[in-house]
Amino acid sequence: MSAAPSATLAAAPASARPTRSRSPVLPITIGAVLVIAAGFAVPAWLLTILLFALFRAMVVLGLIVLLRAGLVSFGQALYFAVGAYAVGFLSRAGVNDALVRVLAGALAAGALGLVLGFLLRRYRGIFFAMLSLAFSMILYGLLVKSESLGSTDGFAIHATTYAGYAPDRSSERFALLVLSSVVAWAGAIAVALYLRGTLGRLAEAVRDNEIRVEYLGASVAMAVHVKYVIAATLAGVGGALAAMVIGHVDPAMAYWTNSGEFVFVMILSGSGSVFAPFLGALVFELIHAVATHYSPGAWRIILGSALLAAIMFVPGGLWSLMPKARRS
Amino acid sequence: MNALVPILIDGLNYSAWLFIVAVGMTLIFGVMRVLNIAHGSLYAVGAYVAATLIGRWFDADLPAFGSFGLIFASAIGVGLVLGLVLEQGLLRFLHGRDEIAIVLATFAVFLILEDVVLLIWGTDAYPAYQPYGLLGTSSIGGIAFTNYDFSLVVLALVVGGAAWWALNRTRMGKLLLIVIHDREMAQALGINVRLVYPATFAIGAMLAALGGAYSAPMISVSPGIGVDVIILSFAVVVIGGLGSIEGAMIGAVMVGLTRAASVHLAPQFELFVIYAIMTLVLIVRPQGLFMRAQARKI
Amino acid sequence: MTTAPILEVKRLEKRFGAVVAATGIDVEVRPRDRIGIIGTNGAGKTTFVNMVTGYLEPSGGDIRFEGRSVLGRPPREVTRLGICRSFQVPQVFGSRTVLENLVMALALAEATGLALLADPWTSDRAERARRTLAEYGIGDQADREAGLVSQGVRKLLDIAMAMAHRPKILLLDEPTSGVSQEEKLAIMATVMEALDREGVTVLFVEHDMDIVARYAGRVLAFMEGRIIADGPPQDALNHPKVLEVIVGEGSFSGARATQREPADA
Amino acid sequence: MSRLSLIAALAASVALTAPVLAQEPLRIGVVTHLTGAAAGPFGIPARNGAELLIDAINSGTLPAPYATKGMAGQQLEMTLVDEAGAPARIATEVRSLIDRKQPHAVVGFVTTGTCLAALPVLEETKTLSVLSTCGTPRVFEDAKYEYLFRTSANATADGVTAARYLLARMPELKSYAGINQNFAFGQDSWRDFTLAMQALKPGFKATMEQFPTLGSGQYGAEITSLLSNGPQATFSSFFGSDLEAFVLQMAPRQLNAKTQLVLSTGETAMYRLGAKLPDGVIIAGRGPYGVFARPTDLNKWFRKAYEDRYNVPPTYPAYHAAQALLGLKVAYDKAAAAKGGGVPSRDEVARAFRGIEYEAFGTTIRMAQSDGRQAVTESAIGVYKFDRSAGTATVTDVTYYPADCVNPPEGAKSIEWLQAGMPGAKCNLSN
Repeated sequence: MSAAPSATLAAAPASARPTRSRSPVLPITIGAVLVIAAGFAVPAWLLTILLFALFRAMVVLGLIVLLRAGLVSFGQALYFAVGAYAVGFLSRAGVNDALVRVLAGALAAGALGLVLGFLLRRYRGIFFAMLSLAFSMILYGLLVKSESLGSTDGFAIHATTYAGYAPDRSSERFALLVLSSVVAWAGAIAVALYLRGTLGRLAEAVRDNEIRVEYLGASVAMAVHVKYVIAATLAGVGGALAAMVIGHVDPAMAYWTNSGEFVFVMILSGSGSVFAPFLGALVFELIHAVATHYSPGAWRIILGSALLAAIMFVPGGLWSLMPKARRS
Repeated sequence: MNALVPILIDGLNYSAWLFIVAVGMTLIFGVMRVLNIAHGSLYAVGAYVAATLIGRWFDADLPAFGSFGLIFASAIGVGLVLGLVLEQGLLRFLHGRDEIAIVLATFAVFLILEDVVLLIWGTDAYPAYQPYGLLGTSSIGGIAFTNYDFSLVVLALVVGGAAWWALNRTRMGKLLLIVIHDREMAQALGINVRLVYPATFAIGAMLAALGGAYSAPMISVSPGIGVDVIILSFAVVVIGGLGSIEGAMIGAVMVGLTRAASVHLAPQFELFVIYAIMTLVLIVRPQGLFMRAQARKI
Repeated sequence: MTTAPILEVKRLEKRFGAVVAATGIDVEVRPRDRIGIIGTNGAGKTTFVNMVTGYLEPSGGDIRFEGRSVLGRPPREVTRLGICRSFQVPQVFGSRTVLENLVMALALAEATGLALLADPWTSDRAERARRTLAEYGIGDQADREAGLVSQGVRKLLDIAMAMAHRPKILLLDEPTSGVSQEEKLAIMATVMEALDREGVTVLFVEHDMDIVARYAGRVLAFMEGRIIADGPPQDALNHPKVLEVIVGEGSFSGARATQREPADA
Repeated sequence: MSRLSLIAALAASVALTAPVLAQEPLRIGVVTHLTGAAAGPFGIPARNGAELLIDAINSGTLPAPYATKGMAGQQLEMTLVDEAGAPARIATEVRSLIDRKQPHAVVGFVTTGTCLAALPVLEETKTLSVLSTCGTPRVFEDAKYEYLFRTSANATADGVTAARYLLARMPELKSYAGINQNFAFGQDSWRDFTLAMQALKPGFKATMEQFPTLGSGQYGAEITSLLSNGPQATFSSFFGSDLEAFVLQMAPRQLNAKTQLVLSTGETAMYRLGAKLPDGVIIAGRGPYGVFARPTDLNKWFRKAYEDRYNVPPTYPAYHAAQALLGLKVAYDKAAAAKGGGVPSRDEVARAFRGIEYEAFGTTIRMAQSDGRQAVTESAIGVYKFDRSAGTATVTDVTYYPADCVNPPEGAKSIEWLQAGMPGAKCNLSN
């Protein structure tokens, strides 16, 4: 009866069950500390990959919140770009503080998500995907048309400061890693707690049976809307981090292929845990680095093959391969 | 000269091109529920094969009009080979998986084919301009129009008419219509999906390749030509209603006319037109223009 | 019959294009009524249930609950007012266990606003859910996935979930369809006993006239979108039209009823 | 199971490629389009130009005065990076190049979006960089750089050149229009051209501007619109396959007979289009390169070496890349000479690079702007003519504009300079 569009993808393994779930705070904190510690040890190129994986994972974290409800957005680049351009506008106004930038990215994207959510919450399946794509392409068109924002060239972002402290060039990357890790830590905990709550678990209920949800006195539209805003906010945070890490914003951030990459990482990750996007994003960046390094003229063959292999052989995403998740 | 006439002419020419490019995508979605992102790659491969063959043809000084045969031959060849390879080699194994996984699989195919095209044909553009000039020009209101562009309209009508005839007047087509409209009924009737799917995908792939092959003489075939085609086809197909041939036709005409009007009257909006229409249509009719909303039984 | 009606339906109408699914429906329901709704397929029974619970918007007429009109309210608001329902095809969360289904239902009934962010899985709630499942006789199925248990278990779970809101009125849409003849009576016995404890007003759509006769204190007979009989079972079931059209078909429908699903929308 | 071993293996395979701190050759990163639509017209010629020059420098086969082997005596080792893709992505590729290879210099960049995105990375990592093309004036107008040089002129010069030439040939011009791709380069080119037109003829505004989507390939409606609007001249900065498609679609419809076409990067497509590009179209090529290059010994050597190796004549991106590497060699050799031999440091090379003037393959490069980091060169423009008897693409009526005629003076911002009517421009035409 309920043709859940993404049933197999979203089938959450044991960790999503409401059985005695332990607090997510400790493992996530350990994860964040490990990432920061890695920042001391790894070479510069790996640090870059970690930074990219972290901001990408924030967007994908939002996507799995949607995916739990059976929804896949092909337009998450919209909020990613909004978050990035929010940092861009702040940078132009001379505001370079990390916290302000992250909050601005989150707020701008979240606010837009709140508005568009009133429309998108009525859609499901492929129509949800396509309408979100249409909105992202409209933003892309607007940015391309904006000569004052540098059109397709975009513009540069000033270096980030931390409550008045401006790291020198040698520690600038590491400071960004600490920032990204702390933000990711907060985001992952928030999402983990949300997914444990009634509203969060409603996601699977919505995917399974919207009518029953309504007849239990809950609003499907509201549940979807909340998820949409969460996903938008996280994408905005990811975009804000990206703007700071890359030091530049441009309209390609809103282009549909960018959305496609986020969904790619989501498929690669699986939705079983809030850790999954981080693992998936890291693997994606590594594959990408290896592919562009060994065959700069044909790296998409490698990337595409990796994606195909993931879809064919690891339908639950990489996380489903982790020893702990395999119990179910 | 009144702006209306050129808008209509340009709009219909562009609509015809859009329809040819998009109709294969809607057919495949209607029958197989596969939103094929690799559609753009099939378009590109069709264009490259046609451009290569046309180049050789004219180098060998063969009769000029024969090049039109090459266009159709390339489309059929590319569609058959790639269509069957993709369906039998990949999509067959993804039956029953959710829509998004399949969309992503075709996205992967798109990524791979983009580079395969690059490895085979390199980065240089391939011109195949000769057929474009063969048909001459017509003057309307003192403005010259290329007859090749008008031939697109004829081709679109032929493709649309053939699709209509095949779906409504042949046994196989009627079976496809049943599959499109009522999958459970189709299964109950025991329609052989193992036959229907490869055939549909091959035909859809041929149509994509035909779009590319027929465009090759108008454009300079170069890397990346398939990317925009994907998004244009999406828009046309979503506007018309996924899986509806007549919807794709209406969608193409809407987008084509609006784009032409924008180019003539308000060029600064050209980039937005298609997404604006898509958004408006989806807001007003979430299922697209030609799809019936499906009521849920409880 | 001096108490004020809990539910009043006046001149209710529903048209789908040219098809008239309901017309001129007038019903007054009193607290603790036990009303059986009978009629052939397509007579308008489920349409009636759907309109009362907000799933379908009537084309005309009014529905008043405790004196207030509930027209235009979506199902979730109607539910929160105290009108709940079960489904002909049980609506459960197939990928969750039976216990989780009920815990979720309880959490949604009990939490509002920010409390929705809290974990629904409290030991108190789990305890109550297990107890309820035991009362419904499906305690042993608690940890099985709801998509995999038998239709009978799903039917009971569906009703248990509808009861999570402690409704004042419960509408049961064919509570016994799709289950074996032996299970039917067991289900009705379990359900009616539970409902009696709670003092809920019940309307149930039913094809099996034995069950109607046994459990209904009043019968509404539908035909072609109209109510053709309304009264105590012995009167309504012996109404000539009812005898001819509904009972004639229904009294032997045990075997056939199981095949009838999915029935009219 | 060791699922993590996959990640470990991937990580290890990347790690293995990190350099074992080789001291011998100078590592040069070359960034250009190897894939995508810009590869054919720009990226590949640029790669060829770079490759050719690096080999010639290594073997010491450049003509005098550059016939010494290597840069400051050091051999060169080239690493290619693909410039195709989203700017943010390229910024990462460049960072990973720097992290892994620690190149002594990064040379290249064709498109403005990618180059602007990569600049913060290059500067942050203190990488000596030479932009070969990337023509936007924003590079040095928006920010200050220590280790960045650009050896080709600002794209502003192209708009000024086209406007001056067009008005010189058609002094009575009554109307003009533009068709440019809807992205930064197209918008900037059109803005520069219209501002220059208005500087030369105050109040002379375009009658129409078309901005088709980049890569759209279908220009039927735009051509109709130009035909019915009927401007006497039409400016376009189209390039690559879009330019070829536009020419193929407009030629049968005789657009070129109704309006004087000005193709500001037409030079890149002239050999490929051949007879398909109608005679009489005004074309330019971002400076005196390719067919416009001055017939010096250096140019003759470059043309011959390029044609021998790649079987096509070099276009301006090849010249741009070659002269960027040549500038780097001049700076290295100068810095080495200044310290009396040995390999100069990055800071010494950067100091030596500033303000140099050197003879390159197309013309003389003068690092005269932005504190000696930005080149000014003369510019060139002419009328296309396909020589049917010889079967070769040629230009006639070529005009060279001195650098000070088409470039803003040191310190002036290009848009402000154009809006002010190009004050201080010195035009003593030579041919």
